[in-house]
Amino acid sequence: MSPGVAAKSLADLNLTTEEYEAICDHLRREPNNLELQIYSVMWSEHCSYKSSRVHLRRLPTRGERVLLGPGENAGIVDIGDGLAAVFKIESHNHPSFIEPYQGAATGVGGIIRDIFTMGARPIAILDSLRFGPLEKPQNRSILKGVVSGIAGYGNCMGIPTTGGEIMFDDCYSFNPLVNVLCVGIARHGDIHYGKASGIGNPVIYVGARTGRDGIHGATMASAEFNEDAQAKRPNVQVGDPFMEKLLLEACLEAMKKGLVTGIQDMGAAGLTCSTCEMGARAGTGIELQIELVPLREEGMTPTEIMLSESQERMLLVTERGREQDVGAIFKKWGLESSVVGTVIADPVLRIRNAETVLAEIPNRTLTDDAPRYTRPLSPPACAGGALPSLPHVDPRAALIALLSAPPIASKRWVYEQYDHMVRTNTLVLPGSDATVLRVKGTGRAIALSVDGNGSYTAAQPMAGAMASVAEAARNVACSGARPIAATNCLNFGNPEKPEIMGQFSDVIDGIAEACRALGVPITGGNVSFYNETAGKGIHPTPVIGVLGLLEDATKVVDQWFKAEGDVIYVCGAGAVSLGASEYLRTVHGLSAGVPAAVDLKAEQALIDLCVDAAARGLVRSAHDCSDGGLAVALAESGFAPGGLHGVSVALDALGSENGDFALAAFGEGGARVVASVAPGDAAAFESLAARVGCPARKVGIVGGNALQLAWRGVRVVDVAMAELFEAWSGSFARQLQ
Amino acid sequence: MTKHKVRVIVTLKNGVLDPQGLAIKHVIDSLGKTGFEEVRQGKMFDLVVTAETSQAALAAAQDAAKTVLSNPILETFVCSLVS
Amino acid sequence: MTKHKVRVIVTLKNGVLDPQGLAIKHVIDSLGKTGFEEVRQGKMFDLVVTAETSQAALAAAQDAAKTVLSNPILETFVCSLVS
Amino acid sequence: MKFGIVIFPGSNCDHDAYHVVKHVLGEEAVFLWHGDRDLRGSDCVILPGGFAYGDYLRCGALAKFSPVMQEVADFSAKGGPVIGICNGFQILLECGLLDGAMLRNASLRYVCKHVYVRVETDRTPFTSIITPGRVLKIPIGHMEGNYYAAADTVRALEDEARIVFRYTSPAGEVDPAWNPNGAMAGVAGICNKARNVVGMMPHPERASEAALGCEDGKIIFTSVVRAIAGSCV
Ligand SMILES: Nc1ncnc2c1ncn2[C@@H]1O[C@H](COP(=O)(O)OP(=O)(O)O)[C@@H](O)[C@H]1O
Ligand SMILES: [Mg+2]
Repeated sequence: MSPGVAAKSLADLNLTTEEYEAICDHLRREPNNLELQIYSVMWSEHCSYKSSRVHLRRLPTRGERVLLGPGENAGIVDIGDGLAAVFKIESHNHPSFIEPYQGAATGVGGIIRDIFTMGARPIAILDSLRFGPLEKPQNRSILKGVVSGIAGYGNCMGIPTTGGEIMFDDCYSFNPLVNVLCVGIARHGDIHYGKASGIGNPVIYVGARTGRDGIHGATMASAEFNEDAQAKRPNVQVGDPFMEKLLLEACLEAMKKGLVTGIQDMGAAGLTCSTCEMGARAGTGIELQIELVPLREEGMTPTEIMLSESQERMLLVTERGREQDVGAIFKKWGLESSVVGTVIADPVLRIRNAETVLAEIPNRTLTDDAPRYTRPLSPPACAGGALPSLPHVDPRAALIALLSAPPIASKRWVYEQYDHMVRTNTLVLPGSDATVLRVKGTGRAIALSVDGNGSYTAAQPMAGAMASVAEAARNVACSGARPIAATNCLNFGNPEKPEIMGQFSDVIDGIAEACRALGVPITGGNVSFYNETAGKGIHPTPVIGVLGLLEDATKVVDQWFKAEGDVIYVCGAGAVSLGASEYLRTVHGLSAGVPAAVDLKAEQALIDLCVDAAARGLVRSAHDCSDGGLAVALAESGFAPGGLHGVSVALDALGSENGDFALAAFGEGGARVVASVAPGDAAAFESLAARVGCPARKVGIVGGNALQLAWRGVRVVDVAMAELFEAWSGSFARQLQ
Repeated sequence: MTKHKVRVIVTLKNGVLDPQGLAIKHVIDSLGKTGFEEVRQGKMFDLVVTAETSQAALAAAQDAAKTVLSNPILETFVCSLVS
Repeated sequence: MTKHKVRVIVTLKNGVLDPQGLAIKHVIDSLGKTGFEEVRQGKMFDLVVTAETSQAALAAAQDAAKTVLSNPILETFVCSLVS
Repeated sequence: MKFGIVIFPGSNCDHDAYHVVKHVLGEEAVFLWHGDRDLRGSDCVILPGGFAYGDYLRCGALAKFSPVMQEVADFSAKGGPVIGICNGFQILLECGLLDGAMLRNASLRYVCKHVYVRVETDRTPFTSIITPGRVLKIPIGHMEGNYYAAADTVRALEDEARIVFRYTSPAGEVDPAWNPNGAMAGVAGICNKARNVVGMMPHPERASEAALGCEDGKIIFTSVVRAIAGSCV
């Protein structure tokens, strides 16, 4: 090692001595400072996936509808009529802890760019959030900042935020999670890739000027936080959704006019990442004239320019001679565009200042050939342990407590801050299991849901991961859409700890198995490690987004009961458990036990039933049972936007002979859906259920003003729907005051 | 105890992007008004504070500016007494 | 031609409700900070203007403040040269 | 008839308005670029919702300087029907084509939801076929919809029946509990003295198709089609 590069400065760059030696091997010389900095960001966990890549390979990524799997900016699936859905989920956890508003806002901005980079028009956003308990003022202010940041950015862009989820646990107090999914629609022929093709073609920089924001953001996302997290604050990026809106319109217009050969946004590691990746993907190189990069601040060094994570910037390649045409489109939208480099035959990233070469790096050594580690892993200890015997609680009080618990209570306070109707495609407004968006110009619709359950995954990583895939797919199926593909965001602690890698590996296996069984290949995703502050980590939290296709948009189903006298069925099978349940946590203050095993065969049969029954118009509503179990699902089905519907249900009909009432009413797990069916369709519905091999038990009827649950012939719960609704609907806002 | 008026000016730190300022400058330029080199937007708060002395009022305002009115990650502030 | 710095302060007219100011006062109160009688929020713009004289720069700023930066229905403004 | 829909940088309900005019009503629709001084022969101009110029400075404040707004002003001065929806309403206020200003919602939060508005007058092209008193369910989506005007302005609006829409309960009662943003006098929409320029915060284009759960907004577009057809005969 050169005397100039002390071990200390390597540590500051998050590089090991071995990695430094590998860099020297790649370059066949010692790197200069700029080169070393470039390696440092590109080999950071965030950019290189060095700890996760060996595991991610186990995920299923192929399927008949998959047009493009992981590797590009987003995944692409065929949705018929020559159209494709382009979608992906991303995390912005660390920045959102440091500055909740801007962190969340720029997270939204980043994932939107990933979608329109591919030539797709973004049509919806979903957000999956994790916070510490609302009792702590700091958690409340993080939540408020994050929600208004998402709203501030998405609303201004005119992209509706139509769904999401929010869960709470103390492990997220110093490490909130902000995962955002964006989906767009493109014609097959209009899809664009991040490739620098065509030797001699100009490389054009568009969008905001480069400032000192977010330098080393990727490195920050690749290390644990400690008390001096505050000291890292100068890294904070500020989002400009107005600029991004212009960029979106201008880029789509340039693509439509055939002016774009390759295009990529500047996300983590900014200009560095986009220049080396675009070259590496095309087998070419890029020569960048650093003095041509538009700057916002004076006196920026080449390193600062290369590492800046200023937002709202894109890099594109056009054919030689079309620079003016590109410039004219961006000018029309009030944006600057500057030629900053050229595509070259040498497979390198070459950075020059006028005639001087400042850096020259074989680009694949920054991307595909970056280090990958098979980190030591230890099998996760089964955290949950056995369930203690639980004291008796008043079932009515338990139900009310559950309905007002933050994870279950209505999220209206949140989604009313999001414009969820712009673009006029939202067929099912937020509040139901899945969001459903029509695809204008076709008779179809797509449905999406994001789900994850850190408590389950902490207790049993593999089963927890499978449950998340199953829940997301089930939510989508409830709307009548057939699940066709998935994306995933894997939020974990420090991968250098064997127990964390053990969790990670198990979670991958769980996702892989469930995705395979349910026919939803993974088309993309994101890994966020180092979600630890002062050595304390979060629950392993995989978040799964599933996308479904509804062939006939007029057949869409939502979760709300529609009419008095409709027959209520509990459909599906599979074990139910109080382990790691919301009931245990909210009512008994315990986190113990393990979640129910996931029966993927039963899940598939249930999906078939939901989708087929919707297609035939046999179901009036379908709502999956998840947090809080069957009793909560029944109540939620009754909270219809047009007015409350009571229900009267006998839980014994479920055949849970050897359990007790709490298990039947509040147990979680199992492939279960509450469906309501018009009396005249009951016979047809039952025979369809028999045909697809999915149990469907008639448990009661819709009607009255109360929720009534009977158990062994006794009416155990009888409470006015209005009272339940009050507990559920106002709770979130009350707790945030 | 008397009432004192304190003005708090909150500005973005140097180097922090000011999208609003940029958009406003752009419009001023496009109206043909020349000479505007830079526009940066900040916030202003007028506080009426009851305190024994003007110095105490200023100190109270400074405290509010630090804890409530500004975001130390992005902004800095200055407080001054107004007669 | 030299560069001059002008600060524009835009305030809500008396009598115009200031929901943000009220909410901020509420937060300050709820933190147990006492003595805050009133909080009103305004806007501040720092302009860098190139002009022959500082008076010309001030006039240019005044013009921008009147036509662009403030809304006469709600707001009034004051411009001042900053050294 | 031909609707012209203005695109400002940052408009984002432009395509939604276009969709309703063209595909739901079956009328002709053209986009009008903010930088052009050309209304392309439009019979009615729509200033759509969104965040023109990012809503930076104040909502609508920067959009008023767009060249197209001079044309819109001339068109309206000649009696041409103009409707500003949400951000479009804010722009009309900033331009002075309508009276008043917008403050931030009383909740200080952006709010997107369905609200109820009572139609107060049929003496505008956009309400020409609606019986006054009828309650429409239409969504809103804004951060600054808290209508403000000096007391004498509000009095004039009342006296001249220039409040076109007012937030009410589903039964049509004025009730602060059903006012989503704190707007003075429950104002959800107003018109100018000549009654041909209307601004409204709710989004009728989001409530014009059964598939979206609500069609109450469509009658606002149908009204102007009828009004123009009538004035041509
Ligand atoms: N952060 C959020 N953003 C937008 N919508 C949300 C958010 N959190 C919850 N919702 C909406 O509230 C409803 C209930 O959410 P949740 O209880 O997580 O549903 P489920 O248990 O069926 O997954 C869903 O329609 C969901 O999309
Ligand atoms: Mg659900």
